[in-house]
This record gives sequence, structure tokens and C-alpha cells, in this order.
Amino acid sequence: MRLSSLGFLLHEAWLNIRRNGLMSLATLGTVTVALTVLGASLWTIFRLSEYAQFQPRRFDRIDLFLLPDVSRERAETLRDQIAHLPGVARVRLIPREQAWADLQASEPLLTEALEENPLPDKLEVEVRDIAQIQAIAHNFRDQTAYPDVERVVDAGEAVRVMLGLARVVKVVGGSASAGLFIATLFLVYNTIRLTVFARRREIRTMQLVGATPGFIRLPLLLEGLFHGVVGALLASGILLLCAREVSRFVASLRSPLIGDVPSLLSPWHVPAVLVALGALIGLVGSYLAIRRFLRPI
Amino acid sequence: MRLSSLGFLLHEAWLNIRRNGLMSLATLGTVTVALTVLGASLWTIFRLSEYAQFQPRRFDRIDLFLLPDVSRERAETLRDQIAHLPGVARVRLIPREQAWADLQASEPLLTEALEENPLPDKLEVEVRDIAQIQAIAHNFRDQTAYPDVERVVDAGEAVRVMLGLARVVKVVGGSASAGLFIATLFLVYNTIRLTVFARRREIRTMQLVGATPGFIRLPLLLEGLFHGVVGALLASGILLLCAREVSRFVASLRSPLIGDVPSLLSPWHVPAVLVALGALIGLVGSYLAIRRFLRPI
Amino acid sequence: MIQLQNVTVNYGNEWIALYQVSLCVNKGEFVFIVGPTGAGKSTLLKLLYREETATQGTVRVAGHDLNHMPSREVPLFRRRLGIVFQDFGLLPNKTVYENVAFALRVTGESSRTIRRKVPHVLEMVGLAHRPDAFPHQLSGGEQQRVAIARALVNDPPLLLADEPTGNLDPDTSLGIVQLLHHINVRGTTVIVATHDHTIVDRMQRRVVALERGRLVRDDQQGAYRPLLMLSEPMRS
Amino acid sequence: MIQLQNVTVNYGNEWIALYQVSLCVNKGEFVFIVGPTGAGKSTLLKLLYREETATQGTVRVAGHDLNHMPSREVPLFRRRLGIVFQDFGLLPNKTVYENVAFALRVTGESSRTIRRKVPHVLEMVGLAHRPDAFPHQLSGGEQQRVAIARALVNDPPLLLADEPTGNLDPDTSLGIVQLLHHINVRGTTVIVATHDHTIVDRMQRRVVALERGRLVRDDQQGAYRPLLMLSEPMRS
Ligand SMILES: Nc1ncnc2c1ncn2[C@@H]1O[C@H](COP(=O)(O)OP(=O)(O)OP(=O)(O)O)[C@@H](O)[C@H]1O
Ligand SMILES: Nc1ncnc2c1ncn2[C@@H]1O[C@H](COP(=O)(O)OP(=O)(O)OP(=O)(O)O)[C@@H](O)[C@H]1O
Ligand SMILES: [Mg+2]
Ligand SMILES: [Mg+2]
Repeated sequence: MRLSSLGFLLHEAWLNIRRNGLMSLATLGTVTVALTVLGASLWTIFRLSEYAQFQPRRFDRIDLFLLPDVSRERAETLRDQIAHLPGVARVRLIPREQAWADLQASEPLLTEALEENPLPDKLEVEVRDIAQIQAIAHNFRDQTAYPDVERVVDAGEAVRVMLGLARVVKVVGGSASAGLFIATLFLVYNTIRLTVFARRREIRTMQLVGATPGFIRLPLLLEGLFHGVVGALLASGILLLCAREVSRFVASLRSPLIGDVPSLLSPWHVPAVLVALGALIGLVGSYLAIRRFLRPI
Repeated sequence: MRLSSLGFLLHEAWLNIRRNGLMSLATLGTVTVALTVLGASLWTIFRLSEYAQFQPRRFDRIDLFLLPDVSRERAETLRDQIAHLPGVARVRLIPREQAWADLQASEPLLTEALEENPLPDKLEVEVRDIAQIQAIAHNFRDQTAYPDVERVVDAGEAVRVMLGLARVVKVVGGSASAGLFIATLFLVYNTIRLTVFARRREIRTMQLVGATPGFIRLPLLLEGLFHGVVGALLASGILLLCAREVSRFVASLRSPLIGDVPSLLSPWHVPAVLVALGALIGLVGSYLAIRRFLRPI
Repeated sequence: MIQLQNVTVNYGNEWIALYQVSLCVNKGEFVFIVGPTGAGKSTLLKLLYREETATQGTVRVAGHDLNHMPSREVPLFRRRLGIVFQDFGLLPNKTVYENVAFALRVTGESSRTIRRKVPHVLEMVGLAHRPDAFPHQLSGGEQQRVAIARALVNDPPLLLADEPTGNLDPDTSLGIVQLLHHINVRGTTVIVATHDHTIVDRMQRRVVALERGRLVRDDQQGAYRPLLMLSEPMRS
Repeated sequence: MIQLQNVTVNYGNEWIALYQVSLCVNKGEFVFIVGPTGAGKSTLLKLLYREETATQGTVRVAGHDLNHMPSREVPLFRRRLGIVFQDFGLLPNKTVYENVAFALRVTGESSRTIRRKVPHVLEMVGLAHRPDAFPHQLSGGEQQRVAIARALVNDPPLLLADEPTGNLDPDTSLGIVQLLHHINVRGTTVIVATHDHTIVDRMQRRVVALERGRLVRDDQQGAYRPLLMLSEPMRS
């Protein structure tokens, strides 16, 4: 293909976009709306799975409260002994003085009323695999094996809930993402197909005048690409605005846990991912749509 | 309008659907896909908010463990006294014998090892408003007001998390539902607009031959209604199939909590709601789309 | 039936398609509108069925002032016209039969009347054998005849035909024009924009000639070329 | 240049548009194809640019066997033709200038050539003053001339024109046919399907007549009607 032809085809694509006002707007509208929904869903699913994966980590700890009469040395021996158990990642000994100090800092009224430190020494056991936490906690409840341990506190049911949730989010969210991507592609393809359909007589005329399929296709592909990218930018704008509102709202709740989960996604990933998706969807959508009307005659 | 005309217009709508194969398929496809996404999202949001509202209720109870030396009569007095507090819905006294019996039933090995009942009497306090639970629990911790209470256990942070979650789901999910509805309407409208656009010369010819706007509009509205309803039925089918898979998967996790939240929605509400939405969207979409091309000439 | 007074039509801001045209056609007349391509013939007809409106001047058709007709009344007005469009204006998704029937449907005719009238008018234009063909399955001349049949089917008091024989061979053209003549004799006012000099010359009816948007001739019993020019050789 | 041997074209299963037509046209000839409406003239032309293919028989154009031409080669083949379609086939979203230029664009002509050729050919058909109009802003005859200009612009060795004067007045028609004649003299083979008996009679070139899909006449220097019938009165 000659350079002058390429220039012409680019110009051609641009003229089509301008002169087919309604069809361009329709395609752009569909791409924007569909990508906004897709983007919002993917983002939500991604965040949900980040939350879901983060939540159980809050509960990956078993607290062992020791009997009051256990000496510090025995506590330390116990700590080292537990640290070598399979499945245990780390053990920290929280001496009763430190616990008391912490409590004094966080609840001064309460500690003043109590006057004397009622807290026992505590071992904080972190497990390697959150799924094993109950089995491990159960072992510590064995009084003969651990006579020094008075009370075993694990997150129990909460962990199982969170773990289940995380898997649900991962599997269902993953399938939903794939489904949404296909749905978006289909919606855009469908719209482009209608715009190509509206121009089928033109395409036919071009063929009769001697235009090669490539010559007809390229401007249409460029149009698809343009609409995909511009639609993606618009969708990003909408999404970032909405996201700002949502995070303001969530922050206004001042709820712990929510909002303090770090994210791998920075806001500037959104336009990047969406533009990539938009370009892909615009190109694939128009390629599929054109194919149908470029049968040789 | 005469009856024969009405018959004709119905026939006309049906012919249009059959003869504009591609345009019918495109509209139907868009309606189906958009309604599937809308339906899935609404359903998910609805279920999430049911979960979110249900979860805190698991934690709407404060357990008051009484001191071992508190007599049964004092416990009962305390119970009645607390029952009259504002914000308290109900109080149950769990005598230590009953708690022991429950424990023996659920953990026979443990109770056998213990030999003797170490459990104290317990008051289970249900609060009216879950949001107040922490304030109420805090009151019980006042040793001078409640000298008989040894330990107060409430769900603490978990409740605050759950409450925050419930509000997030409600507000964000609500806005998302509204946004999705508008997005779906727009996508369908956009598609119908393109199909009407492809027929704009026909519409013009009809006008020039003396057809009234109503005469031109009615078959197109009927087409929109048809596509809306049929698309909704297809979407319902897809959704119910997906829902079955999802609930199978969730059940396979055997996670407690998940799945045992009762729902106001039975599966047969899905087609009903979707068909209503589809009919609405189809009619409104084609009405808006037609208006643009029925300018008097 | 028709009164145009000093009618000017502009397209866009400067393009003048008709300039200061005044014309009066009585009920029952048969008028040819002739003129070179781009003279404004189609524009004149479009004025009469209100696809275009006059930029200046007044247009009265069948007692209606088309400049001030509320758009609500336009469909009813048009139903009393029969129009043959230069580009045929057939509905592509309807068969020949349905295209013709459509002109009756819009007026709310009963199906019985439609079943009686449509085959009859298809017979008249020589297409009785192809009622179920779609427009794209027809030759140019066949499409043109469908357009003519649709214009005739509801016995309009006023028939406007724009180049109705452009795609027809001489014999078929003559047949169509005789059909129009026949209808005219039964009382319909007929206005035909045409280039077909053979037919205009042969019919010897009123001829209105346009040139660059101006009315330059109006002969009661005219020919395609003005009488003065008859001896002039064709340009070659 | 063109050889048809026993060509039959069916539409659908039974509709026969051409039946056992054999025809040979040499390079540099000028041929009129005449016949009543629906006779198969357009179908014959469509065969030549391969919009339709023969159900039976062979079609050879410029050395290519069109029945067995790979679809990849079709665009290149068509670029060496100039085609005037009966329905004009203009691109509605392109201006007059762009429509004509498009025929050069597809062949990869440089912009400089295009800027030189297009105004020239628009001049030839008398539309030099409206290069920026869109087709819907033109009268029927103007659209037809754009179609003709597009067919002429790349100096095709073979020109196929389907009813190129259907929407033109006699003077303009004559001008166009003289243009075709001129091109023919410069070496282009020209095939014109037409109803315009004045022009056919005047040009005295080869006339091929079709009737109901059959080739019924092939006169080297013919008239629109067979010589035998010249004395016969027109049907009336
Ligand atoms: N929508 C439009 N915008 C601009 N100019 C127009 C428009 N429609 C028509 N014209 C111009 O107005 C003039 C008259 O057009 P009109 O269609 O009335 O001609 P006509 O006499 O019917 O010609 P023909 O015999 O070729 O059909 C032409 O020069 C045409 O280009
Ligand atoms: N796609 C089609 N399907 C069925 N029949 C067709 C199709 N195209 C053309 N025909 C029929 O084939 C016959 C020949 O058509 P063609 O267009 O070749 O006629 P023509 O000689 O060009 O007529 P005209 O002078 O009216 O343009 C006509 O009777 C027409 O109805
Ligand atoms: Mg005209
Ligand atoms: Mg033809």
C-alpha cells in the first residue's frame, strides 16, 4: 500500500467519523457506557478480591493466654517450642507488663479503675496457612500438651467465613469478569455491525468500483479503534469521578478495616487498562462486524 | 384507529422483525446481553445487601458473664432490670447448668476432662439497634453499676465492620443499580436508534405517502416491546443457569454463614422482574429512538 | 387546484432552485413540466406535496395554504395526492403488493378493498405477474411502475409524477402516459415533470417550462421545445 | 474484448433473466443494448462486471473468464472498467468531487493526478460548479452525471453504462452520448444499455436487442427499432 493511500485511508476514517454523526455518536456512546460498566465491575471485583484476601490475614493469629503462675522463662521456652511447630510462621511473647502498658495507653480510664494489672502473659501465634488455623488452635486446647495455656483465642468461625468469601469472590468474580468482557465486546460489536449494516450499500458500491477488501476495511478498523480509545477515555473519566465519590463516602463512614486495605491499583492504572481494553474491543468489534459485509461480489 | 388498522400494525411489526433479520438480531442481542448484565448486577447487589444486613444480626448480642457467687435470684433481678433498659430488645438468662449441658452435648470430650462445671451464669442481651451495641456494652462494663458482672463480651470491631459494610453495600449498590439501569436503557436505546436510523428513508417515504406519525410509530414500538420481552426471557434463562452454577459452587465450599442467609427473592422473581424491565426498556428505548426520526416533513 | 404566487425556493443560503415562479393549475388539467436537468422541476413538485416549503411566496394546493399548514394536517393532505417520486421511494422490505397496498393502509382502507384494488392497479402498469417480488429483485423500469401503481391506487384527485418514464422503454412509456391521460379524463388533475420529448410532443397538452429556476414558458397545447425553436437544429 | 457463449442467468430457481445469449464485442466497438423494460439489459451488464455470474455458459471479458475468476482478482479487474449504474451508486457521504476521486483512489493514484483529473471530468459532464455538493443535494440528472464522471475518470478500456441518460433532458443526453462517442473514438470499448430511441437512432451504431432475456437482434448500424418495423406505427 502506498503512503498516499495510507494518508487517504486515515483521512477517510476521519471523514466517516465526522460525517456519520449519529452513527459515530452511537458507537462512541455504546463503547463509553459498556466500558464504564465493565471498568466499574472489574475494579469492584478486583477490590473485593483484595479485601477478601486481606481480611483473613487479620485473623491469622492465635492468642494463647498463659496461666498467671507461669514464669517468664517457661513462657519463653514455650514460645520457642511453638515456633518450631509445623504450620506456625512466627510467635511473639507479649509480657503482661507490655499488655498492661498498651491497655493503659488505649483505655486509661479502665486501667485506672482496675488499679492492678489483671492481664496474663500472652503468646501471639501467627500461622503460615490461614486454612490450617483451626486445626492448630485445636492442638493448643489440649490441656495435657499445653498445661501452661489457660485460654486459646482464635478467630474461629470468622476465619472460615472470610476464607469462603475470598474463594467466592475469586471464582465468581473471575467468571463474572470474563463474562462481562465478552458482553462488552458483544455490545460494541453489535453496534458497529449496525453502523456497517447501514453502510452496506456503500460498501457494495465501493466493491463494484474496484476497491479491495483491505481498502474498504482499513478506514472502518481505524474508526473502531478511534471509538474504542475515545470511549475508553470517557469511561475512565466517569469511573475516576465515581470512584472519588465512593471513596469519599466510605471514608466518611470512618469504619475500621474498610478502606485501609492497600491496593495494587493506583487510579492511573484505570485509564491505561481501559484504553487497552477499548482499543482491543474497538478493533476486534469492527473486524468481526466488517467481515460479515465484505463478502466478495 | 380502526380494528383492521390495528391488525395491520401488529402484522407490520411482525413482518419488520422477520424481514430485518440482522437488525432484529442485533436489538435482541443487545437487550439480552444488557439485561443479563443488569439482572446479574441487581441480583448480586440485592444479595450482597441481604448478607450485609444479615451479618450484623449475628453480632447483635452482648453476653454478660456473672461472677460465680451471684445467686440465681440476683441474676433474675438483674435480667429483669436490664430488660427495661432503653435499647435492649430482650434478655435471656442462661443458667450455668444449662450452659454446661449445652457444652456437654457439643463437646463431650472437653466436659469429661473438666469433670466439674466451671461455667458461670450468663445473660444474653439482644439490642434493638445494632448501631448502639457498643455504647450499651460499654455501660455494662461499669463495675459500680453492675458489680455482679464479671466479663462483658460483645462482637466489638466485627460489628462496626459489618455495619460499615452494610451501609457501603446499600449506598454504593443503590447508586450502582440506578447507574446500571440507565446504562442498559441507553445501550438498548442506542441500538434501536441505529436500526431506526437504517430505516430513516423508509420512514420518510411513509410520511410522504401520508402515514401519520402514530401509524409509523406503533409497529416500531411493538417491535421494541417484543425485543425487550424476548430479550428479557433469554436473559432470565442465562441468569438462572449461572445462578445455579454459582450456588452449587458456594454450596461446595461448605462454609458456614455463606448461603444460609434467607432471601426475599425466589428464582421465579428473576424472569418476572427482568421481563418488566425489558418491556419498559424496549418501549422507552424505541420511543426515544423513533422520536428523533419522526420530525414532521 | 394549485396556485403558486411568486414562489422562490432557496437551498441553504444562496442556492436558488426556484425564483419568482407563479403558476395556476385548474382542477382537471393535465400539465407537463419540462426543462433541462437541474431546472427546478422536482423542487416544484416537492413544494406541492410539501416536502419543501417556499422561502418566499405562497403555495396553495386544493384549498390549503401549504406554508401555514400545521404538521398534524400534512399526512391527511398527502393522502389525497398520488405521488411518483423521481427515485421511486419504494419500501425495500415490502413486496410489490405490500408497497402498493401501503398507500391504502395509511388511509385505513379495509383489507377487502385492498384485495380488490391492488391487483387491479398492478394489472394496469403491467406487473400483475410479480406481486411478491421485493424492489431489489426488480429491474429499474419495473420499480418505476410499482411507484406509479402506488400513486394511482387510491384514486387521488391530484397526481404528481416526477419523471415517471425515465426508466421505461418508449412503448411502455406511452402506455403509462396513456394511463395518466385516462385518469385525467376521469377527473384527476395530473402534473408530470418529464424529459421525454416524444411523449410531450405527442400528447399536445399544457407545457410549463422551467429554466434555472425561472418559469420561461407556459403553453396551453405545447410541445417539448417552444414552437419557435422547432425548426432549429438540435445542438450537436 | 467481450465474448458471451450461450449464457443463461437465473434469479432464484425459476426466474430466467437471460437465456442462451451469445455475443461478441471487439475492442473499440460502440454497442447499444436495447429492449423493453425487464428484458435483461442490466443483467447483461452486471455479468460483464461480475456483479452477477452466469448460471450457464461462459463470459469472457478482456481475456478473463469471469466464471472462474478468483475473488481476489475481481477488484483489479473492475478497476479497468468504467461503470455507470442504473441507480447511480453514488456514495452518499462523499461530495461530488470525492465520489469521482474515489475511483482513482482505489487504484492508488497520486493526489496530484487526482487534483488534475477530477475537475477536468466534472467539466466534461457539466458539473464543474458543484464539486462540494453531496448527492442528496443534487437533482436526478446531476446525480446521473456524477455517476458518468466517475466512470470516465480513470480512462477505462471498457465502459459499461446502464441507462446513462434516463434522467437527462434531450440536449444534455445528446451531449453525454457525444462524450461517449468521443471516448470511443479514442479507443475505449463502450457498451450502453438504453431506452433512449432518439439517441440510438441518431448515432447509427451497433444495436443489440434483447427481449424476455433472449437476444433477438444484432445490427451493425442499427436503429432503436428494427428496420422492418420502421414503417409500423407505434402502439397506441
Ligand atoms: N437539498 C438541496 N441542497 C442544495 N441544492 C439542491 C438541493 N436539492 C436540489 N438542489 C439544487 O436545486 C436545483 C434544482 O433541483 P431539482 O431537483 O428541482 O432539479 P430538476 O429540474 O428536478 O432536475 P432533474 O431533471 O435533473 O431531476 C438543482 O441545481 C439542484 O442541484
Ligand atoms: N435479484 C433478482 N431476483 C429476481 N429477479 C430479478 C432480480 N434482478 C432482476 N430480476 C428480474 O430479471 C429481469 C431482467 O432484469 P434487468 O434488470 O436485467 O432488466 P432490464 O432490461 O435492465 O430492465 P429495465 O429497462 O427496466 O432496467 C426482470 O424481470 C427482473 O425483474
Ligand atoms: Mg428532478
Ligand atoms: Mg435495467
